[in-house]
Amino acid sequence: MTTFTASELMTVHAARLLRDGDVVFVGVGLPNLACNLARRTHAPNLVMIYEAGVIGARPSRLPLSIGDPTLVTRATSVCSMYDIFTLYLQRGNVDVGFLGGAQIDRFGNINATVIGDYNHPKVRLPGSGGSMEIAGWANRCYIITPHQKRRFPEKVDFATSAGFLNGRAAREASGVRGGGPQAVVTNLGFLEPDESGELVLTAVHPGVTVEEVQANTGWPLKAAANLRVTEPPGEEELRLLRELDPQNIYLK
Amino acid sequence: MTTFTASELMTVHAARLLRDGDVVFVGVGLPNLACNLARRTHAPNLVMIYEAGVIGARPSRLPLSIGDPTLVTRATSVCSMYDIFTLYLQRGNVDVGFLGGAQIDRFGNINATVIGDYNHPKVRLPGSGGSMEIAGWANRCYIITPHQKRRFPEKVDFATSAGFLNGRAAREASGVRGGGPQAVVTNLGFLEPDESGELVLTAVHPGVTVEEVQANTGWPLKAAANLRVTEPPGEEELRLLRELDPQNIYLK
Amino acid sequence: MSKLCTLKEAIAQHVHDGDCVYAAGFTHLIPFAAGHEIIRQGRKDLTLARATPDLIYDQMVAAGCAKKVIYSYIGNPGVGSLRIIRTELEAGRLEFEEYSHFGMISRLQAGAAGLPFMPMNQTAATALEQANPLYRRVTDPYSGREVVVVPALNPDVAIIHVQRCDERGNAHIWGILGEQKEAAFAAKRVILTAEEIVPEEVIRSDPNRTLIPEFVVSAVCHVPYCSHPSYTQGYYDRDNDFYLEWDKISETPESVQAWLQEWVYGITDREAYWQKVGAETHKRLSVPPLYAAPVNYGEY
Amino acid sequence: MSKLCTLKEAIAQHVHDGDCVYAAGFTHLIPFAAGHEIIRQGRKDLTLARATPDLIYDQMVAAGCAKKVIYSYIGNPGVGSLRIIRTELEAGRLEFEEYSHFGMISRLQAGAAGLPFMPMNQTAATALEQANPLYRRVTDPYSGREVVVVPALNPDVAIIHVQRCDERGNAHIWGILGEQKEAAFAAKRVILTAEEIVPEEVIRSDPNRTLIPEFVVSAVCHVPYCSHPSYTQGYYDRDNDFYLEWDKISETPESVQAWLQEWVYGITDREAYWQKVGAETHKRLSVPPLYAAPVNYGEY
Repeated sequence: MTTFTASELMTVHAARLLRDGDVVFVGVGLPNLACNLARRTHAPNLVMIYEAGVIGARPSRLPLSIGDPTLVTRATSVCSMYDIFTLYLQRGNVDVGFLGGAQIDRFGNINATVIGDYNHPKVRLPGSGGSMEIAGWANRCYIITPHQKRRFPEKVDFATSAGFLNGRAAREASGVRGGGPQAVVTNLGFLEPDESGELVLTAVHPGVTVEEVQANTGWPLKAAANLRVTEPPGEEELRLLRELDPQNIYLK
Repeated sequence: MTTFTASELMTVHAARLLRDGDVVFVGVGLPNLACNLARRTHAPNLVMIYEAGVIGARPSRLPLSIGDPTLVTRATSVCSMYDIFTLYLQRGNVDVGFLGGAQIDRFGNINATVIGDYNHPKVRLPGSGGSMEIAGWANRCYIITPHQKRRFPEKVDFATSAGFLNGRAAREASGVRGGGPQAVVTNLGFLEPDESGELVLTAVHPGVTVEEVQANTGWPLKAAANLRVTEPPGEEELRLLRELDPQNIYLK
Repeated sequence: MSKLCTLKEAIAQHVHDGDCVYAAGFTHLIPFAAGHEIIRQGRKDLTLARATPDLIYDQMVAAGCAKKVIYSYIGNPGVGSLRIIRTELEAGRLEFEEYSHFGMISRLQAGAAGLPFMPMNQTAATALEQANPLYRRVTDPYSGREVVVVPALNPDVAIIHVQRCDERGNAHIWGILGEQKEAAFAAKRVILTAEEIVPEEVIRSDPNRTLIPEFVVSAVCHVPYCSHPSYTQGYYDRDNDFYLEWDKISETPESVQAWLQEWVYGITDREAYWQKVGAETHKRLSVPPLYAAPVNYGEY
Repeated sequence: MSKLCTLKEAIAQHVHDGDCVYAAGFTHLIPFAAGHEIIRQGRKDLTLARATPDLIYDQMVAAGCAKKVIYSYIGNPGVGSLRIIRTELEAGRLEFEEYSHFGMISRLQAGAAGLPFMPMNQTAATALEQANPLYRRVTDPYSGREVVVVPALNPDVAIIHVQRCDERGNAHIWGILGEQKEAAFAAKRVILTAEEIVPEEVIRSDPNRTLIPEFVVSAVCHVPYCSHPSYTQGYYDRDNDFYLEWDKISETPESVQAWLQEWVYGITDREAYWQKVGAETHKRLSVPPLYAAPVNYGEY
C-alpha cells in the first residue's frame, strides 16, 4: 500500500482543486508544490504568480523563498509590487489565492497578526503580507493547514484577512470582489463553507472519523449530509510531487 | 550686422533663461531648440524630458513630433505616461515647463481649448495635452509666443492652464506646488509677473518701443520701472541654433 | 493556447458597433492597420478614446465609425490641427469628453488597477474641471485639502501594437510606452498586433520587458508595419511626410473619401497596403540597428 | 556630475539619527552592506520602513539603531520568525506601524507620485484598518461606496541597490523590482549602491531599463556583493544557508552580539566582508550567465 506524509496528502488534494488555465497567487512551501504538481498533471496551462511581482514562473529548482531568483529566470513577466497588487490582484486577474495563518475560524476568517490583544499580544505573528488583499480579491481562496484545535478556534483573535466575517451576508455587504475561501484542505479532510458561510466538514480522508475531526476543531463542527471520503494520492501524483522536493524540505 | 528671424530671437532668449542642471519639460518646436541651444552653451547638464515619457533625450536630428524615435535612442530613461506625470511632474522633479497657447491673459492664464464658448465655440483648439499640469506643477514656467493683440487678451476665453488666476493670492490659495509663469518671451520683449501676478513689460528688444508693445497687447500694459533693453542674439548662439534646424522648419 | 488569428478575424470577433475602443499608443506603436480594418468592416457608433486621437481617429471619424471621442489633445502631432475631428466637433455632430493628458491617463490607470477613481493634485486651473462633470473632488482625510479625481475608464476593447509577442499574447514593448500597459489591463478585451511573433523562449529570456501578459489578451495578430505612418521603435521610422500630406488631404471631404477609397476600402490588408506604399518609402523609413547592452538574468 | 563616493561617506552624509530610512528591495537587491555601515556608524532612533524587514532590519534593531519599524510582514523569508524584532515588539520596546503589503506599497506609491494618499478597494477585513489609525476612508464620488486610503510615505532617505548605474546615478534594474522605483521617488534623499558602475553609454543603450534617474539620486556607491546573504539577479545567488543560520544566531542576545562583532563591527567594509565570506561560499553562490534576447532600439 502507498504511504505518504500528511504534507503530501494535503498537497495532492490542493493540487486537484486547481483548474487548467487558472492564474494562481502562490506562496512558497506546499502551495508552490501543489501548483507545480497540478501543472505537471491535469493543469498544464496553470499560471503561477508571486507577490514579489513574478508572473508565469517556471522554477527549475525548489524555490526556498518568495523572492528566489529561480522564479524570475524563464518567467513570463516581472513587474513591480504595486503593479502585482493593482493590475493583477485588485483588477480581478487572479483566479486562485492560497492562504495560511495561525488561526482559521468558523467563518473562514484568518489570523496572521497576533495571538491575544493587538497592542499587548501573547505572540506577534509575521502579519498580513499579501494575504489581506488575496483573501478579498482572488476569485477563489484555498487554505492548506494541519488540523489542530488551536488552529481552528470558534473566532480568531484578530481577523487579518476575511473569510465570511460572521456570515456570507456580511462579506457581500462589504462589496468585496473575491468569492472568499472555497475550501480548507487539512490532514483530516476538507472544510467548505455552506450557504451561511460557515465551514462544515464535507470530506474526510480514508480512515478518518467525523469524531476525530470534531475533536481537532474548536467549534461544534457540522458535517455535510453528503459527506465524501477522499480519493487517496495516486502513485504517479506522489512520484511527481517528490521530484519537486527531492530534499524533502516541505513534504516531510 | 547680424540678422535673425523673430523665431531665432525668441529661441535665443528662451535658452538664456535656462540654468545648468535644470530638468525641463520640453515640447517640440522652439522650446526643443531653446533647450538644445542651452545645452550646447551655458547649460551642458540640462535634462530634457518629454510628456511621451522620455527623460534625458539626446536627439541626433531635429525631432518633428513629441514622440519622435530620435528622442528615445540614446535617452537616459523611458517610462510610461502615467509615471512621467506622477513621479516626475507631480512629485516636483521638474524645474522648468514650456507652455504655449492661443491666448495668454493679463495674469498669465493660458487658453489652449476653445475660442468662444466651450460648448459652442468659434474655434475648437487642440486642448490641454500636458499643459494644465505643467502650468500647475513645474517650478518655473516660460511661454514663447509671437506678440499679437489677439494672442494677449485681457482675459482668456477659457483658462486651460493657470497663470496667476486673477492675482497671485488666488493661485497660492489653491495650494498648487509650482511657481507659475516666470516670463513670456515674445518677438518684442519680455513680460514678467509683478508682485500681484500681473504680466508687465520688463524688457524690450533693441529698437522696440513701449508703444509698439502696448499696441500689440490687449490690456493696459504696465512697464517696469527698470525696463531693460535685451542683449541681441550672438553670432555663436545663432550659428549653433541654425545647426539644430538645418532645414529651417521652426526658425524661419 | 495560441490566440493567433488574422486582424480581419480579430476585429470581426472583438469590435462591435457601439463599443468603446481604445487604440493605444502615445505617438508610438499606433495601430493604424487595425483602424483601417475597423473602417473596412463598417463599424458604427463607436466611442473612440485616445489621449491623442492622431490621424487614426481622424480617418475613422471621416469614415463614419464614431459617435463620440474621449481625448486630451486633438492635434496632428508636429503639424497642426486634426481637421476632420475638429470640424465635426465644431458642428456639434460628434459627442466628446475632454481631459488633460494626466486626467486621461489617470482614468486608464484607475481602470487598469481595478480602482473606482484616481486622485490628482489641484492644478489651480478649474475651467476644464467645470466643463466636464466627470471631474469630481474628494477631500484628503489627512490634510483636509481637496484633490481632483477622475473615474476609471474600462474600454470594451483595447488594440495594442507591440514589437514582439508569443502566440499566447505575452508581449515585449520598448521605446515610448505611453499608455500601452494601462489600456491593456483596463480594457475588457485586448487585440494585440505585433511586428513579430516569437517563440515563448524569447519572451521568457527577458521577463522584465514583458508589459502585457497572455491572460488579458483575446487575440494575437501578426501585422508587420501596422503603425505606418506612425512608427515602431527599432523597426521603422515615422513617416512625417504623410503627416504633412494628411493636412492637405483632410482639407476637403472629397479628397478624404478618395484617399479612404484608395488606401483603406480598396486594400485587403496591411500587407497589400505596405506593398502599395512602395519600395522608395520602405527605404526612406528603414532604420539601421542599434542594440541594447546585454542583460544577464543568470541560469538559476 | 559624478556622485561617486564610498558607502562610508554616503551613510555619514545622508543618514542622520532620527531619520526615516527605507532600505528597499522586496526579497531581492537588499542593501545589507548599507545596513551594516549604518550599524558601524552607530546611528540611533531611526524609523526603519520596509515591507519585509528581513534579516537586515533584525540586525539593525539588534544593534540598537531603531526606535520604530514600519512593515507589512515581519518574517525570515522561507525560514520563520524574525526573532529580534518580534521580541522587541512583544516587549513593547520598539514602536511600530503595520500594514498589508498593498497598504505599504500604496503609501510609497503615493509618496513617489506626489499625492497625499492612495485609494484601495475594501478587502472585507477591517481589523488592521481599525488597529492602525493611519488607515482612513474616503467616499468614491461616483458610486457613493467607501474606499480605504493610506497616506503618502516620504522617507528621509532611501537606500537602493541596483545591478548597474552610471556615476551620475542613472540605474538599470532587472529581476524582481519590488518597490525600488517607488522608494527612490518617494524619498527625500537616495543612496544608490551598485554591483557595477558603467559608462553612461551602457545606460543610454537601453533607456527602458532605467528605473531611477540621476536627479533623484544623492550618492552613488560601488558596492559589489552588497546584497549578500540576499542576492542580485544575474550576479550571485541567495545564501539560504545563512538565512537558516540566522534563525539560530538570533536565539540569544550573546550570539547576536558576537555575530555583529565578527561580521559588522570587526569589518571595515563590504570588500573585507566578502573576502571573509570565503571562496567556498563565493563558488556556491556563483551563477552561470543567461542573457536576455537582443533588443533593437534603432539608430535614429
